[in-house]
Amino acid sequence: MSVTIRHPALPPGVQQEWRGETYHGRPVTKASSFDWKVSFYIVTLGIAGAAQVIAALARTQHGGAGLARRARLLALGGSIVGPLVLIRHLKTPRRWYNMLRILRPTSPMSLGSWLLAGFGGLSGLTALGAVFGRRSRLARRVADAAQGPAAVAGAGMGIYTAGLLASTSSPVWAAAPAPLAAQFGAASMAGAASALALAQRAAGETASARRLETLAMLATGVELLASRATERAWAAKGLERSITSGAPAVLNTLGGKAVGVALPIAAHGIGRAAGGRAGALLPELASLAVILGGAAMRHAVLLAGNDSACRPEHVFRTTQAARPGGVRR
Amino acid sequence: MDGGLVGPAPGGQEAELTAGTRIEPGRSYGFFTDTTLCIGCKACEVACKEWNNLPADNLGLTGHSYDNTGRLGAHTWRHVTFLETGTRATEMPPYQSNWLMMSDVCKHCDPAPCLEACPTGALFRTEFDTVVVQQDICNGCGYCVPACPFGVVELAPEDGKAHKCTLCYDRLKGGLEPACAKACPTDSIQFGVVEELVERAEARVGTLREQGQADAYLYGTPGAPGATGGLRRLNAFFLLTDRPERYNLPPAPSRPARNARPAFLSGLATMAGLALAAVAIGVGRR
Amino acid sequence: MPGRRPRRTIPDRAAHFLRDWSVPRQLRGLPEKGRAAESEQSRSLRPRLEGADRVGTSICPYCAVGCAQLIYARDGRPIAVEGDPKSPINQGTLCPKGAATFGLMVSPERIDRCLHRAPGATGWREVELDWAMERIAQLTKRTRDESFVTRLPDGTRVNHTLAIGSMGGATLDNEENYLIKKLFSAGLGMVFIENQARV
Amino acid sequence: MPQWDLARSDCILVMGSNMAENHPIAFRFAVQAKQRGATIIHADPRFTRTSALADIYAPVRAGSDIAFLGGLIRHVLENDHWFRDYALPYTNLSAIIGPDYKGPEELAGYFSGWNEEGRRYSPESWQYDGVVVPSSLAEAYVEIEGFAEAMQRLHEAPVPQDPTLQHPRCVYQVMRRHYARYTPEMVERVTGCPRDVFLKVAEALVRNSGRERTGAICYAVGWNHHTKGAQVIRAGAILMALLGNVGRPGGGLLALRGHTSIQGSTDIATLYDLLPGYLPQPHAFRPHDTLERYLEVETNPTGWWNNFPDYYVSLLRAFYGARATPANGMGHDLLPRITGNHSQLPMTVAMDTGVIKGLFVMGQNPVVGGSNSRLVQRGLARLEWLVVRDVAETDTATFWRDGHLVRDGELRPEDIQTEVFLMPAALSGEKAGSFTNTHRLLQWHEKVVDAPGDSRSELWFTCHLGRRLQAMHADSAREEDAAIRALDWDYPVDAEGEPDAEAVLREINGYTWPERAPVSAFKDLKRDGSTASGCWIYAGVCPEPGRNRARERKADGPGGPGTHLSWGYAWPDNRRTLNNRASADPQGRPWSDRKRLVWWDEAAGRWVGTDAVDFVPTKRPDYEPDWSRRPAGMDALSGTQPFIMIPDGVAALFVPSGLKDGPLPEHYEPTETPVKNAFHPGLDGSPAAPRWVYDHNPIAPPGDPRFPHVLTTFRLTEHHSGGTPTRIVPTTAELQPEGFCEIPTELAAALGIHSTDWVVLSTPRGEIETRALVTERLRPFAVEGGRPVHQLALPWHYGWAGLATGDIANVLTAVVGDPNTGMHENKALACALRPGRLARRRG
Repeated sequence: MSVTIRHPALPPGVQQEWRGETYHGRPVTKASSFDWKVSFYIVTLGIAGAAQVIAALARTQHGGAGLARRARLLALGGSIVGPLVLIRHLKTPRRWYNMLRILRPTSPMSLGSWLLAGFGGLSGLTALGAVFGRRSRLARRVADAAQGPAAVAGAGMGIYTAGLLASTSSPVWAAAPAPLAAQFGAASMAGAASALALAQRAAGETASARRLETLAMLATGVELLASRATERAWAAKGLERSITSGAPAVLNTLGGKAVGVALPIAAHGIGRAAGGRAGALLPELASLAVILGGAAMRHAVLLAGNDSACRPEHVFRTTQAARPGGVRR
Repeated sequence: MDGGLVGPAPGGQEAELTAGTRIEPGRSYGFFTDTTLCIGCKACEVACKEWNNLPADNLGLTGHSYDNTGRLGAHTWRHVTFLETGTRATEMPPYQSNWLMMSDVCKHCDPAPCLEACPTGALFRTEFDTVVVQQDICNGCGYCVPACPFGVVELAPEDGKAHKCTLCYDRLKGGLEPACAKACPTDSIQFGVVEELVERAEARVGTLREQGQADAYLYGTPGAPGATGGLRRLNAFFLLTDRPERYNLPPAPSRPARNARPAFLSGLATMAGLALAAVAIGVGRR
Repeated sequence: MPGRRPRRTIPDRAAHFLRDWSVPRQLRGLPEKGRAAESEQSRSLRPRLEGADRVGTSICPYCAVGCAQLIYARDGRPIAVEGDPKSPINQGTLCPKGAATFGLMVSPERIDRCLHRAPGATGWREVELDWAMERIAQLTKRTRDESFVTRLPDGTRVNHTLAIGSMGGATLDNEENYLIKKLFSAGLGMVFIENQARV
Repeated sequence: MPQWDLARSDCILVMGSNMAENHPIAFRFAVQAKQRGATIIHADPRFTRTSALADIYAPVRAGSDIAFLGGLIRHVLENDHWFRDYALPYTNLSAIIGPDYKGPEELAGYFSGWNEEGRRYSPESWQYDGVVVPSSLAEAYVEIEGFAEAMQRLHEAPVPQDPTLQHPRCVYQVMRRHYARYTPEMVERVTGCPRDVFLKVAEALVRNSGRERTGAICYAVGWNHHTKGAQVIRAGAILMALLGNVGRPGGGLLALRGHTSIQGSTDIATLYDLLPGYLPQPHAFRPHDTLERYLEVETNPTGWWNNFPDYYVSLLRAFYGARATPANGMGHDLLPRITGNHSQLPMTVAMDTGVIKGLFVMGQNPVVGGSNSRLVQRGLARLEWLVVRDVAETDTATFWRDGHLVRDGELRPEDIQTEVFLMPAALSGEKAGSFTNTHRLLQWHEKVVDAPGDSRSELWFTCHLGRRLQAMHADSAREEDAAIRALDWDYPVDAEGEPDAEAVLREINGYTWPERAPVSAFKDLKRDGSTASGCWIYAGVCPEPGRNRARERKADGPGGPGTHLSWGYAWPDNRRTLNNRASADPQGRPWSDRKRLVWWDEAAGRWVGTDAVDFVPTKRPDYEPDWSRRPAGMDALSGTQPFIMIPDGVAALFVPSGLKDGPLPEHYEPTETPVKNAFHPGLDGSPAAPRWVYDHNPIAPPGDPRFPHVLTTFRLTEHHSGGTPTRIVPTTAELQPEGFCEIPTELAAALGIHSTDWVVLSTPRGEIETRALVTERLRPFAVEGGRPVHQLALPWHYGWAGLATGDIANVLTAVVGDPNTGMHENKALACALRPGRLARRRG
């Protein structure tokens, strides 16, 4: 692959076309230290965030109290477990609180930290409604007042992690910010819907569960479309090796696509056709698959990004011409 | 202190003697690394490590020409690249050629992707317009590492914090030239006020082209390769004579933070759409 | 890297966090990328040269170019070695070896006790300096006494011993070379005296 | 020339040196010269970091330097490019050589005077017509019948010369005949340097010669370390003299030496054949038996060396103080006599053969740095005792534990009966004293901190060892102990017993006897015993009480003049550029405004300028000796003879005395070489080169097919010599962490070798294993009808001690040397290469 520098110009004497040379094959950029803990956080908080959106919808619907309660508890659970795991990923975890030392608008991680703080707090408030709502009017009111903001924050939680990864110099992460965020958001929604579908089934609210399963499948479809766009962008930039080899390939294809998309479609299809005993188990299997598949997809993206950062040819391919955009001070 | 044999005149700054510049808060300081003057001696690497008390990486013999420190990282804040590009030549352009050597360093970008990524404010812009990781703040989140388009920042395993060149922040506070630039035997590394350095560097390119080194160009000054994609300029910039990739530099890096907006917008739209769909499906109804 | 500080208590940390918190400074309008983010350590930072209680001029111990150095010390220990900006030779600069002079002075590989290896021994034994000096003087005398020749059989004066040699000098001071030559040659009659000038 | 003066050069040829790597700060001035428009040339077997900064890189096969330089000399002479106004008066081009001289062009590679039996030359036929000229080196005496009397003719008349240069035996014509063979074609054939590249080098040097321009050569041990090292340097000096560069700003030869005080340890020689100040150590087999006889044969009749007795007697006074009396020849009778070559190479053999039983090693690492390292290690294992003084465990100090003999299973530590002491030493900031740098500049370093623990300076060690030994011999009446008892050894010490280094420097400087008042310069030294001086050339460094000029630290400002006369102290007499009378034309005027340094000021009646004048300050340019009065010393030199240390006052292009291998540089192949000598079929190596061939030092014959490659050794900027002071420092050790061998790509491809692969190199002395570094920076040389000769290159810093380790390159090298200097030949030898590792390696 050869690309010519268009902007800005090199002196005429210098070879104008990049012919794939690297510096002894050494990496240009550095991979992040992000590992499964970060993926776990992305998945967990994605589910928790989308759960608040669903909770908000449920609160507006008659008969949605049970779903809302479960969604609020799920959100609270996620916003407790996720950050605990995330703090373990810090290399100096005892300074976790410095995440709130400053508000840095250019840093998706800083924004995310404040968002998480807000979301966690709001989820705590909405959880008041879930736990004490039946006994305490105050708790109910507080929870309901918090629900709107919690849903907005939740939507943010569901997608900001894609922005976080995209705002780096890892070629794979940075290749397609918009599709990647759509992918992550849809996966968050699919995950939350699936998780709540399982909960609703366990609580015996099968009709609600079915609607959630429908939402999950719709979201999965969106995720599939978005992932096509992302993968096309990778291929267009010559980055596909990071996702078509090694662990990311397995996770993306086997996990993200087979388990995350094909399996649920099949399970729902068979389940709805078969009915009966399978009719109960197969949707549960499908929901589980959606959650796991979404997790696998995001871990695949995470690992592919780390892999890509270590490939000098990826970095050079994606920096032959500057992307348009104004200077920001 | 002993006698009058040492140190600058009272009230003076050593940097005036060694770099011909006074160091004052409020101005922008940086490095102009002129590879045509570089002899690949690695004095910068050693001076940096001795001053900053950095441990050896001990990568062993790499076989990559004379580069055995490999890369910039948590313990290596100056790194000299070596690439043999035409060492069978006999007549050569003036100054360094045919065996490319460049003392790489943190670019102290403006704006700085690592700084823009840092969620704690550990990374900040000093009164000298340099970019520093404050070790009493950093919590090792590691986000600055993939943010950097040049692979400069790294987490140190032993203390769990991000490290990189500080442009000798402590020395600047005391009117001392950064250790690498002070040591550099051939003044390949020049320290000073960025605007003055840029002027000097542009004049140098002109001189070199006149003297027969037609391939000289700047990397990292406004409008040049390296200062691209939202990076206005690199406060540590370079004079090169071959394609940037030969020095392991991306020819047209971009400021990664500008990916956030399209991602957020697209993500939120997706969430909103799915929420609407959920309403349509009737999620929440019993 | 700076040494790890003692572990702090939670109230300590909270107080420190609040003192160093950037958000209020941000709200006051200080730039979020600059002053608002500045930490306590940054505010009090100074170069360690300023902590030196003694500075001396030195000359680089590696090659013969003769670069002038400044050695900064505190409490009797070196804290930094830098090029002397006033030298017309190096003008403050140093090569990679010269820049490592501080590292040489404080090298973890340096020895600070006399080591003695007895004939046939498989390891070192630490010995007192005075013991080593006396033993070396005795051995020197013994070997010299056994081997000294005043005149050759034909009467030619030689005044020498061929049985003791000395190597080294090019890394040493002029004054040291002078005493070595004076003692070994003019005093003891050694002729196998050489340094790195030929190698 | 002072290093900083290089910035004023218009053309710099770096040859026999990898200057940018091994003297980066000196190279700083080459870069400054480049910025002022100079041309930088690097001639070397390897494309190095120096080559990368050069304008022209001339590849030269290792060991062929004289062929290259001889070609340049021929180019300058045949094309009449020499600087006539300079070279005719200031060199011996016009001197007439005696009728018996014949050169190698006539005698199949030999000069006249060859004695096959003794394998040495007699220099009788090399003399000027009718005059025996003593050497200007340490040893004035040469073995010529009636030498002392024959040289007295120098008092009577100028040396015979023909200023028209028509005389067939004048040096000019002799040199033209000699170098006629060194055509560009021959240069290409022998050195492998393409003819056009060679000619570009020649043109650049010629272009930068004359009144307005000067050129310089920077060299290092790449020139010395050959069996003809001294002659390589002579060839460079001849070239510089012909081009009129010597003694002028930005011109001449700069020797880049490798250790911080290697110049000082040559001046104050811890060398077997020299006393301090380049006075010859008395020799048992020369007419040195009495003081009178010694002075008679070693004192040159003319030139500055005529003052020799002042310096020698003053040295004896410094050594023996009150015990130097007329009865013992002022101590001359006490000094040891040398009986042969006692330099490092024969020393290595003398250890192995059991002659040497005890050894002091101070700040040196001969196991790594000595030729034929296995032989060195055998020798160490045969010693009764070994004292190593250094800052860390060196390879030399641990030979009995980690050495090759133990590694290879030849000996166990238990079998080695050497008693070893390893004593911690002090570094420069931990003791006070002076170093003399490569351009003769004495610079003082202060004691800033205490050395750790029991670490002590060599000053302390030597002083206290001397005190103990004097005490042991205090009551001895034996004749053999007279010298140790006579030694003047009363140095003041401080509370920790550390001697006062400045007191020692004051003795080196010299003082009156017995008042001990400092002498201000060597002109004050006397031969009557009324002065003492430990090293006459250093006289003036402590010219008055309380003043130590080595401590002075006042450099010139940007306004100049840039000779920095108040920064340190340059011997002799603070002169920064030697022979600087030559910076003015014969009439005493600067050659040009651009190149002024010293000149004759008629009004003042003296030489003036920006440097201290290296000439008799008041001698007029038009002064001519009055031969009717048998002038001696400086009186016998005219006002246009700037080379005052040479008996006839002019640069000796042709050297009548002082060299053991010929009066003119001639190309010979290294002792071990895959390439036959194209100049002299049947005579490959230098015939006069000494070699110590025996079981433990075998030598391969020239062209030995078992050793088809040229091997050269080199140093890296990241390491220092024997390696100790960089291999023990983490920050330098990691930069070049392991030994390696540079292999040209073509040879590597043929043998299937890739970078970092293990390879084994072998010579008749042994084998080593190391890693490959495959590179295009080494190129095959097509010599002798196109057969490619490959060169391999090994950095020799490594050993087993410290943080950066590797096998010892010097296991491969041989104990063979230069006849003049005794230096080894480690820059060019023959070797074999194979991929893989050594089989014998244990564990």
